[in-house]
Amino acid sequence: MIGGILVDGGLLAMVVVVAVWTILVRDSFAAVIGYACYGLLLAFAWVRLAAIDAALTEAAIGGGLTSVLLIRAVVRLRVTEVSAQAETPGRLQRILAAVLSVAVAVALGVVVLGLPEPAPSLAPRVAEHIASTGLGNAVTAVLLAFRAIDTLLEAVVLVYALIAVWALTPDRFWGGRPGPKYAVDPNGMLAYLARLLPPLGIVVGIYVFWVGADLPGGKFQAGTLLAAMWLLTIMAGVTDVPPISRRLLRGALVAGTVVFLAIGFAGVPLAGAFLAYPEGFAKPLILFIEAASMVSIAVTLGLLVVGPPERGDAP
Amino acid sequence: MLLCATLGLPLGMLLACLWRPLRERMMPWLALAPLPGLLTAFFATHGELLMLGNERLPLALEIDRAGSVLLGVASLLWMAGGWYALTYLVGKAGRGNFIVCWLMTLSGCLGVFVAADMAGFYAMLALLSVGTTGLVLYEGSSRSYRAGAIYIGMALLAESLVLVGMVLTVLSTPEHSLLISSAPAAIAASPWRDAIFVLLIAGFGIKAGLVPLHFWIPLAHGAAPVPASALLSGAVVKASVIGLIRFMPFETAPWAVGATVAMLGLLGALYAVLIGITQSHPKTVLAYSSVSQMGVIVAILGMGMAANDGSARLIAAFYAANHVLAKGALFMAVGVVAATGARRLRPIWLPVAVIAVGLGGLPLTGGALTKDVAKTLMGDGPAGVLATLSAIGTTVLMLHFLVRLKAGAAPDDDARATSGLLMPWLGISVASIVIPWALYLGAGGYSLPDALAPKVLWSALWPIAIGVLLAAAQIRWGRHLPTLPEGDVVVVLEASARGGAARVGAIGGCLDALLGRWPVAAMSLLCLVLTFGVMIVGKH
Amino acid sequence: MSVAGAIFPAATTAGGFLLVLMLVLPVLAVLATLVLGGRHARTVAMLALPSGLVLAVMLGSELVQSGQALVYVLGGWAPPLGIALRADGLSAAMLVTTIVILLAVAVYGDGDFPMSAGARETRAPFMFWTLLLAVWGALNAVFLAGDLFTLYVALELLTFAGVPLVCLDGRPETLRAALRYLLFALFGSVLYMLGAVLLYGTYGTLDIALLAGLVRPVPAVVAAAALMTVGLLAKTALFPLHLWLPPAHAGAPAAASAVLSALVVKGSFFLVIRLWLDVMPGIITPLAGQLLAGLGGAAIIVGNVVALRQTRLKLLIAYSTVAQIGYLFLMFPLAAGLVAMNLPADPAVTGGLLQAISHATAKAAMFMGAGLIYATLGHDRIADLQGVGRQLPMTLLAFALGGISLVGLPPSGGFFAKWLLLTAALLTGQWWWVAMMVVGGLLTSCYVFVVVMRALVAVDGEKRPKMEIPRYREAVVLGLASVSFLLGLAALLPTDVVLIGRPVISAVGLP
Amino acid sequence: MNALTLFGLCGSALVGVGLYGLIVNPQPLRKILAFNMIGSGVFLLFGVVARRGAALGMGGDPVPQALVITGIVVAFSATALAVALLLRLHEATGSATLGATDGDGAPGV
Repeated sequence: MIGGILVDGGLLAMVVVVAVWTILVRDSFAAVIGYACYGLLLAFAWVRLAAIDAALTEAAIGGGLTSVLLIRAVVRLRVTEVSAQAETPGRLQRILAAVLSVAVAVALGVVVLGLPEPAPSLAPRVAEHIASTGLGNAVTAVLLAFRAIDTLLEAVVLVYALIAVWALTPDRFWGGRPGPKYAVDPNGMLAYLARLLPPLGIVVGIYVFWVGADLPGGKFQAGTLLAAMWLLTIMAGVTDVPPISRRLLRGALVAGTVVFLAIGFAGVPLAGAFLAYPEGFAKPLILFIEAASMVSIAVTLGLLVVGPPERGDAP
Repeated sequence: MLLCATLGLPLGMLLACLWRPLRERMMPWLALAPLPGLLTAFFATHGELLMLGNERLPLALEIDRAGSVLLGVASLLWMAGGWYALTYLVGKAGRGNFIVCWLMTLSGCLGVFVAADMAGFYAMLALLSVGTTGLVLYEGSSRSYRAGAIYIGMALLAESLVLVGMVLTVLSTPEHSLLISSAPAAIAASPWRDAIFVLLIAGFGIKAGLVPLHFWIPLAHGAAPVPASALLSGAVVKASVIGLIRFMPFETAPWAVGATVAMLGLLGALYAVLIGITQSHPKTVLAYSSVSQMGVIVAILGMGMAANDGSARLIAAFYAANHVLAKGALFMAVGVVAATGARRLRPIWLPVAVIAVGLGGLPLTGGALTKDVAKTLMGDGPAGVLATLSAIGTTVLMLHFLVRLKAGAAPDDDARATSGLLMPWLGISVASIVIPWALYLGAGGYSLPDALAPKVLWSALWPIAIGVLLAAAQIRWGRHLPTLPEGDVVVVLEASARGGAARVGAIGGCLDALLGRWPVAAMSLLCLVLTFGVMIVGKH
Repeated sequence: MSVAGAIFPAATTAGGFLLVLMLVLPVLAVLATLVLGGRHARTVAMLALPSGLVLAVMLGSELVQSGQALVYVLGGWAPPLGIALRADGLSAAMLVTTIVILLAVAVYGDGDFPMSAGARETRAPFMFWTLLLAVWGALNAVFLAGDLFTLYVALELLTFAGVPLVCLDGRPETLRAALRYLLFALFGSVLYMLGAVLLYGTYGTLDIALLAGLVRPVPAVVAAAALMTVGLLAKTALFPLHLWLPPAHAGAPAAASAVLSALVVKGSFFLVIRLWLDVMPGIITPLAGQLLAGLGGAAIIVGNVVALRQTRLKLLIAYSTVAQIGYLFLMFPLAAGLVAMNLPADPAVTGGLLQAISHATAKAAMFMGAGLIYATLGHDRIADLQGVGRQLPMTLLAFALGGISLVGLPPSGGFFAKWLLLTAALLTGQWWWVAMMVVGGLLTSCYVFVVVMRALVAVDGEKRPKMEIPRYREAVVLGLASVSFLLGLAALLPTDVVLIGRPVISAVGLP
Repeated sequence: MNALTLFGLCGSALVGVGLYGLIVNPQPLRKILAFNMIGSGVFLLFGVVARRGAALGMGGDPVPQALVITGIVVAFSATALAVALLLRLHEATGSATLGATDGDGAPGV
């Protein structure tokens, strides 16, 4: 027990220290690297909270993809660093900001410590109803059955975000390919990895997705993994991003949501409600939705990372 | 039916104006738009409520005696004005705008006389203000721009006060009734009685041009084209009179309220005369005379409240009706004279003089009749003295007007006003002499000997005589009078308002720029979080 | 104190499926534009929006007939485990308003973002149509969701649809405005999320109706209320958190500005209503209500004063939005005051909602009108608007009618909103808000007057317009302004229809 | 003092640290980073809430865990959009700041 607390305490202290350093360090590149470490540490924290699903997501998306995104950006923004730093607020403002932030954090800490005992929980209700979904992983059951509308809207969020990113395309590149063309030494390390890892990644991804029904894992984690593999091949120059005007690409983007909606509507006559699953068919239908969503999520996440088109549609 | 048409015809014509071809052909018909109003005044049954809305919003129309007196004369003036405008505006640009604003003002003006619910009444008041603004702005000069801006500002301020007063009134009625007929009793018994008095009297007072909130009248009535200023000074300002007549609880009002209102009105009436004789433009002189006359009308209402005498309603309406016609005729005369050469002026000048001095109470004119009737309320106390003083002042002012009018004759000595200007003017002039008599004898229930009693004649005559003497003195030595700017106090107010506005604007701009900075905005956000948190915790 | 839990039926009601359709239709339309490609985006929108209007009207009439809120329990899983969609009078009114304004913007935008059949997909038109549908989908989710977390997702949808609208034409300064907007909105949403976490930690549910029956003033709930409220205020751009609004709304293309100013800020405002009137009426103190309305009052003064200083028409309209947002928040202390006096909160709630709707319609019309003026003159400098009255009479009339609604003259929606709010303020003795409304109306009239006057000044000779404006575009602007101008007459409809809002609006949780 | 207390305090601290960064760091990229940090702090608190609700053999209340997953994805989408916007701004103007006082962006069509 004491040991556990010590481990947790050490871990969390590191998290906070890295966080403070990340915010305070002058150089933005260092800050981004700090953030990547922070994400990784945080994933461990999630493991310690016995939330493996969240840990996987945090590691894959919060730590992984976000860091890739930020690193790409910070490299491009290097040239603006000096002029931007000149706008740092004066000492008085910094002190005031610190006082306010500390006040909010302290108040929050007090409030969190005062949360009621025994804690309210929906775990019993989930346990009561999970059997009817045929799933073993309670988190998946919540995401795909009990609160399916959240998950549906979340898929829509990804689509919206991608549309918004694409809206930033310079007019002349509309319909073109996102991101720069990566030309990497075909015999280099990255290209080697890009050929070696993806098959492995895809297998792991599909595994994560498959077990997600019963064990920690699922479409987000798997989709992120696939997206990462895809990005790897892109950055290594092994594959190129398709032009955003391609019909197949757009089809892949919406496939998950469309399948989700279709099964949702099928539930109206078959199971009596939108987003309800017919008795006994819940698990296969959920797996089907997850499979379609996984593809869409992988494509969307990947495209979100590479950003709006920056060149024409010529390969 | 007639009630509906009173409002429906002008509004319908207004709607028709949305279509350009109809709008261009609307001008000749303007004179007919008030016809249903006139018929209503004569034939509609008093006190019959015509409901148009539902329980939540009981839009209703009704006409009472005071209302029908004012509606009748206003309709008459609107008809004459429409006719007059037809000729006056020949060849001038922007007639479409004029027609639209004319119809808006007309609808609003007649509407306030027949509206029986507060929402409708307020809507008509607002329509009237917006239309009037358009009429004031019609000439498009910087003078009219300034006048229009000040007018709409004051009008909206007045309406806001009236609105708040009306909401309080509604809340004071047992079933939150919107009907105006339930207002007086509700106000008298309201827990917010004093607030309602202040709000409604201030609001309607602004609309009536009560000194010191009168300054917009000389500006607006001076800037509008002649037919419009005739209507504004004659008919439109009477909206405030009907407002006070309908809302004020004459029978139960406290003495102090009535006395204050009366004193304000009478002192204002004298003040306006004093400023008016320093003015040179005949329309501005007339506008100041309107301020003065409106002061007297408000004073009549005030005395009625002080004496808890409900007959003040009709007396004020009678006084106002005379003013509607007389002032309309005088304003139109300004346009007629401006189109007439000095040599042909005499036949026109004479009736003008009669009507002008009639306002001061020349025996046998409407002015004398109204003053005679008003005397029953004014009494012989301070109010009576002030009223007599104001009659003397009005005589002086009107004689000053006649002098200024002559100076405004057409440069061409042989010019002759067209019949399109002459006829409506003549019609209203005749009406302004005949109708007061008809009302006095018919509706008022007085008899001819009442009016012709030597005592009455004498009491009307001596103030006029003094006025003539004073006017002669003014003509002799009047050059030493200072020339005051149009709108007198407005100059001071404008300067301080400008300074204040600049300062407030600068502060607002700085504040906005400060909050536009990210750290400031973000920190104010956190401050708000903490403040809200503390405030909510604070109580529990 | 609140009885919302009892008012909202716990199971799916008749007509509940309409809620699902309202939620899903725009989403499907967005997906369809994405797949079918730019050339069909306009077609999809022109099919989806009118059907949306039909659905919204059906939903409204269903609501009137049943006289109670519509509920759909998704997947058959009742809250707290599952999620329910709910529509009361507030939702229905906002759903209808949204679709009407979007239809008008669609017709108007057709001129700015034409799509010729067979041509290659181009960015701006494709994005315009897609984002229009996207905003619709997000707003519908905001109006229908019955769960605070679902509402968080819906709010993010709204932000993601709104941000690209700001920089639709890709000019650098609009990119900067969009970034400011996005970052500040994210700041707001993370605070909202934090509040939701605390609520869940206290009660184990985020369902609005269930929470309404549970909330007590314990520290966590108080903190949640403060965090969520301020987070939403940041997204609504209530003074002093309005830094992002003027550049964003003034910089966007006119059709986008109309959507942003009329609708997008109303999404988060709607959630403030939900939170204060449905979820937490029992713990909000009078002082907090006064503070919220105090911010609104400051917004009215500062927004209007700064609007008067603007030299560009679109910035003036944007600052007017800052001020008008302030008006919306006056309803909270008034509603609280009425409840404290054991009176129905109807006047305050209806007044606030009417204010929101009439501002939405008026402001959309004004922004679109400003767009037409810009297109005709090639600029929108207020000092040089002479001749607009001659060239664009319908547009100027629309601007004036919209202005009249903002000022609050009868028979506009703004007038009746003001009447109701004044009633509430006077009944509860909060005369300072009466003064605020009066002063605000006068300030508003100043800039409306200045613009209309300037535009009415005739110019010598015929100015050549930079671009001929098709009549239908002027007509749609005028139509929308007329809706706002005549909205007050809604009170004249036969009783049963008038009561559309009444029972449902009074059923929003205030006893 | 138990472990969950530490997690709760850590989450609160992360929110505070992130808030400070969001206010003070002038570079938009750092603001985006700070936003993510606040977000992760909030999620961590949600994790605490989930863990407190452990029951019936479940390591935690699965509902908040699911919400955290959704939240992380939404936060990522927001980050991606913000970064794309920032890069586009940089490309178009050469600068990458929010501008201290340029509240008056020139209005568009």
